[in-house]
Amino acid sequence: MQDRVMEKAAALLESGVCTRVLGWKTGEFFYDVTPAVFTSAEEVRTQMVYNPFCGPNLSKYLIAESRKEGKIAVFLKPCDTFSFVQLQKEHRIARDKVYAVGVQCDGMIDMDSLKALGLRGVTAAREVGDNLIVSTLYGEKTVPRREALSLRCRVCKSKRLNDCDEIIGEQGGDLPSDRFAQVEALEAMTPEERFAFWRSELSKCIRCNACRNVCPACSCEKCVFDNPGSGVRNKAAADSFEENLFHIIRAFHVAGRCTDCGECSRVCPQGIPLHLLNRKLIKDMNQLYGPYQAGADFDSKPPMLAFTPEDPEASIITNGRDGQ
Amino acid sequence: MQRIGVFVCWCGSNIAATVDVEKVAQTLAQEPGVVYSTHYQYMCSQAGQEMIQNAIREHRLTGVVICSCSPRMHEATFRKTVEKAGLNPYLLEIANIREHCSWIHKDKLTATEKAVILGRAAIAKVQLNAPLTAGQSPVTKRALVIGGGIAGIQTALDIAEAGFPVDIVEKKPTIGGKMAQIDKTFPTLDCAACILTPKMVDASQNENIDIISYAQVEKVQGFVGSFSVTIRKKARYVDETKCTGCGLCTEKCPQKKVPNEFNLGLDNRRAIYIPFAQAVPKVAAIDPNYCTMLKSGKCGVCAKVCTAGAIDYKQQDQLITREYGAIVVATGFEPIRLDKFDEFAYSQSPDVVTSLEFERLMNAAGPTGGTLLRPSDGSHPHTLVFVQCVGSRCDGGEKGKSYCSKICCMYTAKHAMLIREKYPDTEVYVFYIDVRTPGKNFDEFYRRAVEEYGVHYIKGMVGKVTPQDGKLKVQASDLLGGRQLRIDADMVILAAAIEPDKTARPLATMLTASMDTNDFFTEAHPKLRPVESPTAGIFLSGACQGPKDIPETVAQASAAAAKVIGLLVKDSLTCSPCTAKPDELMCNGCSSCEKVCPYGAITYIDKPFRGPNRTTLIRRVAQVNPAVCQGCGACTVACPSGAMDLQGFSNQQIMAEVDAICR
Amino acid sequence: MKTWKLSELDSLFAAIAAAQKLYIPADAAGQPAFTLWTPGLSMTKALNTGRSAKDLFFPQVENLVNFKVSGRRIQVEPGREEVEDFVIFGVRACDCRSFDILDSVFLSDPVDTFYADRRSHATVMTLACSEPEETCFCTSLGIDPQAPAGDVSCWAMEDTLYLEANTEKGQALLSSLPQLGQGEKPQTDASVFHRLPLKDLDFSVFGEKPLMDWFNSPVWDSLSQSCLGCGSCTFVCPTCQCYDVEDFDGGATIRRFRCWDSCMYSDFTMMAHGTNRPTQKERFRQRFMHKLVYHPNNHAGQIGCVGCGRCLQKCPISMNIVKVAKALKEGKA
Amino acid sequence: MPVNETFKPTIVAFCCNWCSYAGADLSGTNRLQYPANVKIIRIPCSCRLNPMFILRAFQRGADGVILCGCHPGDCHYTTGNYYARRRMTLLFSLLDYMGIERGRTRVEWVSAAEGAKFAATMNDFTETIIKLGPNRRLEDLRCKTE
Amino acid sequence: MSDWTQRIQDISGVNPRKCMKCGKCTAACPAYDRMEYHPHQFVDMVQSGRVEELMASRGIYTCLSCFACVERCPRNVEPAHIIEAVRLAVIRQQGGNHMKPDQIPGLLEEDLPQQAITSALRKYSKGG
Repeated sequence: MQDRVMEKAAALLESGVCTRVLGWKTGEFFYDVTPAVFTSAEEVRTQMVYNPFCGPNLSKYLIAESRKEGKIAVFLKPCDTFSFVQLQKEHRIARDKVYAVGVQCDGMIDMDSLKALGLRGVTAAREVGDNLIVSTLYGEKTVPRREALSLRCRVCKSKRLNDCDEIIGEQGGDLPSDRFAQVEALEAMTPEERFAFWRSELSKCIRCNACRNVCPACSCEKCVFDNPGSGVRNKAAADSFEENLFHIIRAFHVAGRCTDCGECSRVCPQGIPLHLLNRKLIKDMNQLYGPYQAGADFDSKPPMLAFTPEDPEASIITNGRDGQ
Repeated sequence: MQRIGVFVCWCGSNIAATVDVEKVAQTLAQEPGVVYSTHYQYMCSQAGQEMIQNAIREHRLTGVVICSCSPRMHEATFRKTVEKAGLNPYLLEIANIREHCSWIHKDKLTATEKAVILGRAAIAKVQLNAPLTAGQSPVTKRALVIGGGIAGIQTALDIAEAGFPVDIVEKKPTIGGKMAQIDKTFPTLDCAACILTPKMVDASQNENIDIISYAQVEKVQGFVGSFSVTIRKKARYVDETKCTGCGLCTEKCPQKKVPNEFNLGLDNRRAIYIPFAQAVPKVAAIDPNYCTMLKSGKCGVCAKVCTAGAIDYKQQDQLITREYGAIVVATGFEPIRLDKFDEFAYSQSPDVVTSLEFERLMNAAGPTGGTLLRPSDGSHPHTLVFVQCVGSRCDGGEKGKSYCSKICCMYTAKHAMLIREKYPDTEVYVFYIDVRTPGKNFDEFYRRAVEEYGVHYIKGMVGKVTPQDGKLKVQASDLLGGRQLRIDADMVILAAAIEPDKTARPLATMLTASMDTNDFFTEAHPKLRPVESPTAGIFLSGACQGPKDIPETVAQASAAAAKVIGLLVKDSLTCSPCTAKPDELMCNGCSSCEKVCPYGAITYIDKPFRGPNRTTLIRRVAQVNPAVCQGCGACTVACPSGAMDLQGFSNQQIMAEVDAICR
Repeated sequence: MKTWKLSELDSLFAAIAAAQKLYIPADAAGQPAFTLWTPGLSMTKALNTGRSAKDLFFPQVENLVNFKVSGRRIQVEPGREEVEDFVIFGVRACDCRSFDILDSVFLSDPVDTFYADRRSHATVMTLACSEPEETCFCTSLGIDPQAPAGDVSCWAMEDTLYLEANTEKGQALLSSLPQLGQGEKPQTDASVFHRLPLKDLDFSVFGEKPLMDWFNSPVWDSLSQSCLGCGSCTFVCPTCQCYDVEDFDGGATIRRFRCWDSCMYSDFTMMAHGTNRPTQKERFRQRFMHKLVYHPNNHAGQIGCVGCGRCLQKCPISMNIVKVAKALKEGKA
Repeated sequence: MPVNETFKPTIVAFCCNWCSYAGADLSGTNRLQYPANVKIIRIPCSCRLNPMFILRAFQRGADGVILCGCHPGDCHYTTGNYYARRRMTLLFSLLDYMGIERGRTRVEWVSAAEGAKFAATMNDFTETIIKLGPNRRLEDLRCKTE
Repeated sequence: MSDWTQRIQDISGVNPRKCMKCGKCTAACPAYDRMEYHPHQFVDMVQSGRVEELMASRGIYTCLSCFACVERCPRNVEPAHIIEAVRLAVIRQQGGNHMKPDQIPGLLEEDLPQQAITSALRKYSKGG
């Protein structure tokens, strides 16, 4: 796949289909890939990389890149294409300035998963069949590939490549996914347990804004939390309330727009499972207002911007769904 | 720094009995920004208002808080008061310490404490109030009436009479609508054509009225006072300016087998036709679905016989775009399709007809020349059965319409009477569930049908109609008599429910006018604003808003016209300044706000902004039209970036109130 | 050398905590962090904490002064928290070096009394490394991870913790623990440190060329192009020391506090006219120029980085000081 | 949980201008009593209520927040309360998910004619909040008066 | 509301109050002549609590369950379901079963559709 992606990138530049290519660049190690724009086939051949560590979702970069002169080609994994479509729905990307190449994805591997397997000082990894052979400072170790998958990829919702001009590999479809299992587990807890869970998680927040800045749905010109005029601006959570406030409002602002790409949890330096907030709202919206997947198409109306006269009342929450 | 004045009203003893007004005034005087605080017996009195005005001048107040009754009571009064003293009327806030405090609490201490907090919230809000100026938007002095039935004609005539130009858009080749198809009208039994056609002629001759027939609205832009409407005028293949309406072509056209829609398919017309003799405009039209010339290029008879040279086979659809200040919807109704009512054998026997078909069968200009003949064999019918509520008053959904169609009881009485009058040898049965006759002279009319004309009114329904041996076997129940009836009828006439015209739904979308679940247009208020749509500048006339008979339709048509005239006489409209306002620097152009706006007040433009390092960025940003925005605030919450705010109820203002209350 | 049985670390912690507060690196909701020791709390298995040890001297949010409001009266009250003596155990050599860098900023004139207060009340117990991560490069910055500084240096070897006091404060702490044993520390094995992939980074080049050469390097454009502008690197960095001073109006009390700021933020040092670093390129450049060039220029060649590797692990797009330093040196990204 | 007799909760009621604020006025006109803890903030429509305002109220010391608007189908602006209903349902669900007590927030539709319902609602809501006790899970200690 | 009315409602799932007394059910009923009470009257009697009279009537057994009334009713009142419920109420009140499963083999005939037997069993035996 690596070769096909790089060949395609070089060919697109050489044939003049695009003037720039947005992809991933090699790093110090095999895993620390950085999103980058390449302008020549030469650059592509020497620096571009496509491997199972290319987790970062490139869609959001297109907001700025599609405003520039010339056409940019971009490589998108299935989950990235949902963000790509959603951003177009919000008029944030100029589609005619983008050449989208969808890349079949078998799930991305992530260092957090390797570390969770107890691996330390990881210096290299290669895929052999269904296994991953990992070299570390302390010797070589073989782990099953599926155990090295990033958490979000283990509950992948769809392998479908949306709105691509071209596809490398095979087009996929929606998958049965038990991505709401964790949400359900939390729902099954008592309010006290849930409160304790979220306090312990959110109290880790350092308000680095990585979740917000990486989020394709958080594409505001200026976030309300950065805007002194909004009345809620704050730079650091000076009280536990502000830890809650930031994450509640953020979840709410992306409700119906979040494609569940999982970038927020991937980038959190403090390991907070932020996707569980967004997924809760996705689950609620699906249940209360009918199935909806942000970024799956261009026509459907986001549930927060729609209604039916028969919608359930808020009392189903405040009175308790289970009649508590 | 703000200079705020606080005025606490006693409202006689209404407030003062439970709230220590003096203490409230004293406590609020300590609030930051307050430079003057006082109390008085009746703030709304002449003396009280003068007190406020003097304080504004003497203390150079920048904001006024009045602690008194509900703002719903006197906000307008006090706004005028402060405006007269030179203060912007929107620099006023009212703390409701009567309805929300003194009247609901008995304990003076508690009530006083609460009054102070409510006052504090108002002070906190007024600190952030900005002077607002009501905007003005110009009014295009021309109205559009969509639909050329009696409702549309009446509305247009009334508007035109008042001196304003008005266009009627009619989808058929002639105006006239359903009323043109009706024979006689209840409760007077005068001829429908005799009262309608003069109005049609009036409309065509009125200098202020432009009839755009055979046309449909294609696009609506703009807002109250300045709509821009694109109308598609369909090709009729006849030059309207040349055609004299002589009708020669319609006699010579060799294509004779075209179902005549004016007679509901009970007879045929030619491929080139004039819908009926009194059509306005009296201009022929070619039906492209049947014209041999248009379909195969062979024929051209009509062009040969036309002495005026009006035939133009190459005519194209024409798009007309015009500006209007107001739009009246008069799209009317249609009888429902009866395919779901097999039991009445409508699709099995030509002798089972709808009431509207029956109108044509009784009409002197109809297919039978006004002689009542059975459609199947042209014989004279002796026994006629009327069935009421066919598809009306059902349980909704599959069964039929949930509403009462309102007009059927009366027109059925009319039909029954007309038959009995003209053909005394007939037996006429009317099967009814209820007979509903509220209306001037309506019940008297119905009673005449029973008492003078001997119509058999039977409480009960028809269960089944079976065509057999040239008769219609009607099985029905007489509930009051407690017997099952089996009648061998010659004709069965069904009072089909009526529903809004099919074109209404897409039109409502274009107009951003709301509809109910039955596709009737919703009125702005069911009682107090029955002829206006909630969308400003859109008015409702006739059955598009709900089932109506002719007198009601005409009344509503004139009412809508009066509303339109009231709008068009203004040179400009004053809009409430409490509207949404986007901060372009924050706006992402994501369209969330636009999607929740019930008024279509939000549009987007691409606008250049200064980027970093002397660059220019083109960004899509929201624009709110203050003339259309009604200030609900739905957009402000839909906006994730907080770019959209509501003037007069801004985020900061509401949060300041929250802070003050929770402090 | 003093000794303690590793299997009985708990009782050592208890002994220290009997006299003063003790912070140890422990897992909190799955994330290793310096945590106030309470009975039962055990050390993390991770090499280092997610956030650095600087938090204990320079917390993310710190109250400075309070204004009490009643009606139109405002009363100013100090908002400073009383600092008591405390001990930090398990500081790695890299983080320990970061204190020197922070000291050079906060303790030079004018002295930051809030920081100084905490520093003076703290006893730092470091812990030598034996199992580095691939992202570690402190050795490139002249730090010996097997011989950490601090008031007390510790080594965990086999079943024993070896402790050595380096300062009077350290001495005082150890002598307050009469239960300590005595023993000889075995030889440490440095072989793994020689295998570290980033052991040969060269930071000396940044002193060799004029400042403006680095500033005007063509590599900044491509290095910064994918930076998200988040503050992860600055907030996990043990040497980042920028803060902002803000007011919070809580109704009855207005609090003036300082909180960490990040030069990566678009509103960093925002002024009435706007910001003087209008794009992410300038902000990105500022951060790395500060670490690699400005700080050493102002502080006798001391590089503003300790090689802890946190930014390598935490950056959402894997851009970090190692990549920047290499690219600058090579003159191409 | 024992009911705290001395606990005087702060309750913020956001009322839409057209129905519920008028309903509250009517309840005053009819001299129907409800606790003084309830303070009303007038907003043009229930759809104006930003979730931020609710959180703000809790931050500043509210123990309960209630939104009142026109009955579904009766919105002065035709559709506002439908949006408000979805927003509040999801917000309340999220708060519940985070362990905040369910009863602290509520939506109630009160028409301009339902003065009695307004008073009854406020009485009932206040009672619920008193039972729940002071808001501890969404408080901001900096806003507490010592 | 009388107990009987409620019980019939519960069994049939039909709300007789939806009836607008149009009589279309009766007009459509093929068994009219053999009935003492007619479909619209069933509905009315249930609504007004005259269920016992209805239960005592033979007319309820002349209903063919042809469902013409259900089909024709504009209000979805479903008189046939009401009648069915009254018949069930009679059976339940008597306590006995008019038909038992062991009778079935004897009833099996080639000409008789099995469905009729199943339906009869359901109708004439006391439900669980």
